[in-house]
Amino acid sequence: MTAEVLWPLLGQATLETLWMVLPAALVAQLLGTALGVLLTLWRPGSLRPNRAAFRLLDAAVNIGRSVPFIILLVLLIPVTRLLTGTSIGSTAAIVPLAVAAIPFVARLVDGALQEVPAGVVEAARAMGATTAQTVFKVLLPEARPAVIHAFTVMLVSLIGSSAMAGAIGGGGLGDLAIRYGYQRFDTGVMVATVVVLLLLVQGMQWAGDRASAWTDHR
Amino acid sequence: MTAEVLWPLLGQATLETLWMVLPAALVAQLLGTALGVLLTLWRPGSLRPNRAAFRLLDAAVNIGRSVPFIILLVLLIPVTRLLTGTSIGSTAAIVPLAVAAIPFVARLVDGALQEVPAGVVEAARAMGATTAQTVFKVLLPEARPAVIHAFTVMLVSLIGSSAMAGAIGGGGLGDLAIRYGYQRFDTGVMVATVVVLLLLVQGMQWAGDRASAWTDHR
Amino acid sequence: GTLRVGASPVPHAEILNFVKPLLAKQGVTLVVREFSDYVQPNLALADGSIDVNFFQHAPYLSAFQKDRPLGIVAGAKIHVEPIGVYSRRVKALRDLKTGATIAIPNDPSNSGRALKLLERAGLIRLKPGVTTGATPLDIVSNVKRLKFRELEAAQLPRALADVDAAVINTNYALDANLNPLKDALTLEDARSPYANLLAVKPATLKNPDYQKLVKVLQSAAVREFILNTYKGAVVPAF
Amino acid sequence: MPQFPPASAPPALDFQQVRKTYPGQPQPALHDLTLRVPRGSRMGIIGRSGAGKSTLVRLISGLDHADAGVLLARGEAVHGPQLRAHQARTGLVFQQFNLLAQRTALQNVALPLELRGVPRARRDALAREQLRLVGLEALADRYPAQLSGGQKQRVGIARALVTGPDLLLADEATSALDPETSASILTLLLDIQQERDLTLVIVTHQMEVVRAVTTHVAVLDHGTIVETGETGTVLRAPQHPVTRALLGAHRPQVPLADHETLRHLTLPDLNPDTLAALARSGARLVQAQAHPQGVDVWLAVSAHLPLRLPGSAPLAVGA
Amino acid sequence: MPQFPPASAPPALDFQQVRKTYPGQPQPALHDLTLRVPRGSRMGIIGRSGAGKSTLVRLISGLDHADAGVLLARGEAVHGPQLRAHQARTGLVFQQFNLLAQRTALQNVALPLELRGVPRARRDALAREQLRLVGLEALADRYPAQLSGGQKQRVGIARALVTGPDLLLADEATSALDPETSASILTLLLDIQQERDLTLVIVTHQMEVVRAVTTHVAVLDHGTIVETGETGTVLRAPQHPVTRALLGAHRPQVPLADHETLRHLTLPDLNPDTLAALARSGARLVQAQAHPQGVDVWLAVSAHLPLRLPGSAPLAVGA
Ligand SMILES: Nc1ncnc2c1ncn2[C@@H]1O[C@H](COP(=O)(O)OP(=O)(O)OP(=O)(O)O)[C@@H](O)[C@H]1O
Ligand SMILES: Nc1ncnc2c1ncn2[C@@H]1O[C@H](COP(=O)(O)OP(=O)(O)OP(=O)(O)O)[C@@H](O)[C@H]1O
Ligand code: MET
Ligand SMILES: [Mg+2]
Ligand SMILES: [Mg+2]
Repeated sequence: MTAEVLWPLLGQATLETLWMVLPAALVAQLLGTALGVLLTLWRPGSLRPNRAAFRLLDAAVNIGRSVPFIILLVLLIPVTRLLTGTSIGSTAAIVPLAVAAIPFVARLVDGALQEVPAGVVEAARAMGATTAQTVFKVLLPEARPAVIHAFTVMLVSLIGSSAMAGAIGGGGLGDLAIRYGYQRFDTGVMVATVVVLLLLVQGMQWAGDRASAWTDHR
Repeated sequence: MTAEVLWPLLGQATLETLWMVLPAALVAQLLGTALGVLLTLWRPGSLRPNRAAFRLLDAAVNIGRSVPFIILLVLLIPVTRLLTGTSIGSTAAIVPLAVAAIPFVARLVDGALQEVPAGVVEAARAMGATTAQTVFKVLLPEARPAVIHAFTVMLVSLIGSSAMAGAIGGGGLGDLAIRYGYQRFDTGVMVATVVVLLLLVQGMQWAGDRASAWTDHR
Repeated sequence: GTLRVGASPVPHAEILNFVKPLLAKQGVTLVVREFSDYVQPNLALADGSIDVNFFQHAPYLSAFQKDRPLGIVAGAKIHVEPIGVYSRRVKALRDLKTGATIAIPNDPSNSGRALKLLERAGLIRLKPGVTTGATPLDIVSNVKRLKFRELEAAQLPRALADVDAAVINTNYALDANLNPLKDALTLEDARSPYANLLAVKPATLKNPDYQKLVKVLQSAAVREFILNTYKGAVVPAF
Repeated sequence: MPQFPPASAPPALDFQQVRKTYPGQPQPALHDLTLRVPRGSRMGIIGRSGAGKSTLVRLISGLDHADAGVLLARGEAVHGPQLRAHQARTGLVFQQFNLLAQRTALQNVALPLELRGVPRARRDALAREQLRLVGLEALADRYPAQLSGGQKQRVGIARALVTGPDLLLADEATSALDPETSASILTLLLDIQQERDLTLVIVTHQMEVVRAVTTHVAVLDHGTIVETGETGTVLRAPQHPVTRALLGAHRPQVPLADHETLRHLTLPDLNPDTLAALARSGARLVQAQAHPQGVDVWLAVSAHLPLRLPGSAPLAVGA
Repeated sequence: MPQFPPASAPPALDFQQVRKTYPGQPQPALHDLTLRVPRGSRMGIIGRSGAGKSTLVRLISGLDHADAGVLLARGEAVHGPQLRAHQARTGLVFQQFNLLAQRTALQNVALPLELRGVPRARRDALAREQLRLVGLEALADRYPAQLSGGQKQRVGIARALVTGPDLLLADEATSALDPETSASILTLLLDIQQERDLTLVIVTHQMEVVRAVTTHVAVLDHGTIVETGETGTVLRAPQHPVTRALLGAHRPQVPLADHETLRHLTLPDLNPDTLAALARSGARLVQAQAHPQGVDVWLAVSAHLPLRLPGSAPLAVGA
């Protein structure tokens, strides 16, 4: 493939990837953090132990993580259509990508929150903080560097998953690499695409690491 | 599909999944932890700051995480053939699965190590601990619950990725769900497979959480 | 008017992009949507996200309709992508040893198609009545006790070194620098039932825009485009 | 065990037969613990390392639950629906500070106000003022990792005081402070207590602090109160061996002549008359410590000299 | 600034014009710091909260580097290839303990031995013995989260002592301990020092500890040494206002009559003669504290009474 054809293709695929991944990441981070917080709160021996609720949520998160992405994609079609008006294209891909990332974020955030020293949570409790205040004023802010790290990990993983959005015509860099590099044996396109992917990932990882370090005052 | 056909298929697929995922997970955990430790050690301002080495490793990890799995699979064929004698089948799938998981583990372990309180690392340094001793006697043991959590997250993610090993005839549960449930609309097989996947994931998550909690003495 | 067509990237989308300007002159705007999957384009067609899809052949469509009746019908046939058997270890199919391993595609359309080809070559016999969509489970006679490995179609050329023979779609064979005419041990013939077609909902058949699309796709210009571009890996079916 | 006279208002704190066992431990950390802290008193809790002092504080602040017995704060139970209101009126200085690492000193001190919904400008002003009182005005925007041990401890004190609690629990709140800073913090506490109706519970191993600040003292040992009473009474005539040991650790480390032994007594005063009598007795004075209830005196006496002092009844001789 | 006489062997520690500024801080935490710690001495470091004491300890233990100046331990630089050997011979008790949360008390104490490759059985035996010496034998298998503040501190002390260092840095190592336990730990340190050639650097804000334990004292203020010398000399005649303030914070908190003022002096002894003289002077004695170098005395004197005591030259009046 010649450069004149390749460049616009790469440009468009990059936009598609960003268009799919960034909104999905934001949504997943919000909802995944919420679920991660609930996992932490409900875990036996934690702030608001609730064995039944914990088991249910834990299982739900596991279901989310067990279903292969392509199947999730099909199962979600009604939801996707409801939310985006269509079941195909980059915009539609946002929904399954976000849904797949939510349980992943939930696990990572749950892990991050468990690293917050027990003493500061006790300090908040002794001040009479409500559970919501403990979460928003203490747990999440104190875990901020780890939560940002989790966000970065998820964002990069989403870029990986977004390659599969080609199945519903989502396009994007991963799909480009698969279509040309894998299916059509066009090593040039593959290498070019992987290089762009790498630059993207490198940039995101760098920004994530910086944000995590800058906001860490320990 | 009738139950008599389904059961053996499910049984075999489960074995294939375990056969692919478990060795890959072990290898990835070992090598990924090693890389995660190096990331932590070489990071500017850390124990053995080395900007050049850090950048190189950071980029390598990012490359590993940028390349779509299916392309990694192709790129690794020579290595896979070298290690397993063939490029197809469940055994061959272990290699790309492990390689894909290594940078993932590296990121998670890097994150986990950064949560170890600076004070205990200083305690080791003040005792004259070598870097290796600091890593093996202090950093890793103190981060143990978080590292186990990372292992669990990776293991479950690997089960997800292993669905794509169907591309090289690796089989497994994910591939079964995709081929029968997704491509042939056999909802029965799909549901059965996803249930088995869920049980597997549930079991692994449970074991991981237990191991993490049991070994945590904070 | 506007016609939204879902298509596989190669060759379908490329052919569609070739006719796009021709249709524009007739007042039809063609919107091409590429899918790298064989399930979604039918679902998208059924739910009205697209008006036409162009990626499958008749046996696939009928199998799909049987599994998942969506009220999709076959429209015009456009081209065939013949499939063939390749090997690095033997020069002819009869040289295959007992217990040899044959790699075949793992998707529902191509796996049955590959088995059919092997049946026609006399290597195996399939359950009577099974036409398309056959799986290795449908093999009733396998004298050489051949072993089958189902791989993703695009993976087959890459795995050629690890198996005794592989059934490979021509497009992948070409892209992997195999020459179907020289290297294939056997190749589907031109009368293949596996012609790729336009699929639509019944009402669309009477849509004048659709009819214009069919007319252009089955034109001499397209025939020439296909022959020149794909050099035998894709054969016009009109 | 001496009990304080019942006041008309309920006591600030009332422990009745409280027991607390940590999970997996064979011995309870607290048991048979009965104690009243009168409103407006300054209760010192002393005891050996591991006696259960911090555990006691944890129970009062609602961070842990008693396994048995009753614990009332201001007449109400320290759990259930009243807990949060109790906590909102209680300030707690942790032995290990427990500052939020991702908040500046100012933001740490402002946190309890933030939890009460005090608007930003006001809570910053209050927190800044409180930091000023503990001498950390200039370090308001530092993060805990950038503070020295004593500075962290003072942030913890400011955080406990900023909401104007009526009950302050201070778990070794001046242990990381130099004597000068420590004295100024204690003066601050006393000033605050003078201004409003504040009950102080001070866990400390600094006997000077007990003497200088507390009105009452309770001695914990192996999880139970072995002695309690007004500070003067307890210090003047400690009954329990542990109390004597804790106070007697102040036994001066001085070289003695062979014929000398060290004796401890408490005198009302060391005015010229008493000094003259001491001089006549032939004893050497090695340590004296005045406190509101009198003067603790350590003498080196020749074993063969009889010791008679004006106004000293049979001598209370320590350790 | 007084300097100790040069010994034949290099001093245990030698600071020359050391400066250390924390990143992003306008003021250095230490500057112009010159100090010698003679081998085998017991150096007390005192200073107000935030003066730079822990920073000094961090530099000695090689956890931070000086920005300028020279820091020698046993005559060798504290960085580069010698650093590890220096650290292996140096014990450090952290102000905030820094125990490993995932190791038991025993495993924490055994860690430095483990780093030296001492075989399992031997290091466990040594660690257990060390725990016994700090009174924690029974808690060997507890994790730090299951220990009280003072228990954690003692694990930290045991960990610093277990390798038999020839230099021990103790950063407020007894601050979380009750007086009795504290005294027994200090006795332990003195015993160890008697047995072998150990140099002690003790950061403390407990003036009793300075008095009872140290041979030398250095006073840090705002990052620099403002006074240093033998403990007796400094305590008897503190020169710098900060030293006086730190010592004078022991100024007794007693009610005074209107005409009275509090005066501080140090006497060689309070024998019957001195007591009689005091009695004659008409002063009231409110505090006296004997130490190896004499007795610190606080008197309440009537402003209009002239104060003359035998053997007291012009009075060194504190605060
Ligand atoms: N989480 C825990 N699990 C088990 N035992 C504990 C726990 N916390 C404290 N203990 C034990 O309970 C006893 C009382 O501890 P506490 O912290 O109340 O002592 P303390 O009087 O505050 O001591 P210190 O003066 O050393 O701070 C100690 O023996 C301690 O080892
Ligand atoms: N990491 C840091 N970043 C910035 N400033 C710091 C840092 N650590 C300490 N400081 C500052 O340096 C000064 C000296 O701190 P240091 O910890 O040495 O005091 P200290 O004498 O040990 O006090 P304390 O008796 O309270 O423990 C203090 O003003 C402190 O705020
Ligand atoms: N283009 C494919 C072929 O001709 C069609 C497969 S049917 C989904 O092989
Ligand atoms: Mg305590
Ligand atoms: Mg300090």
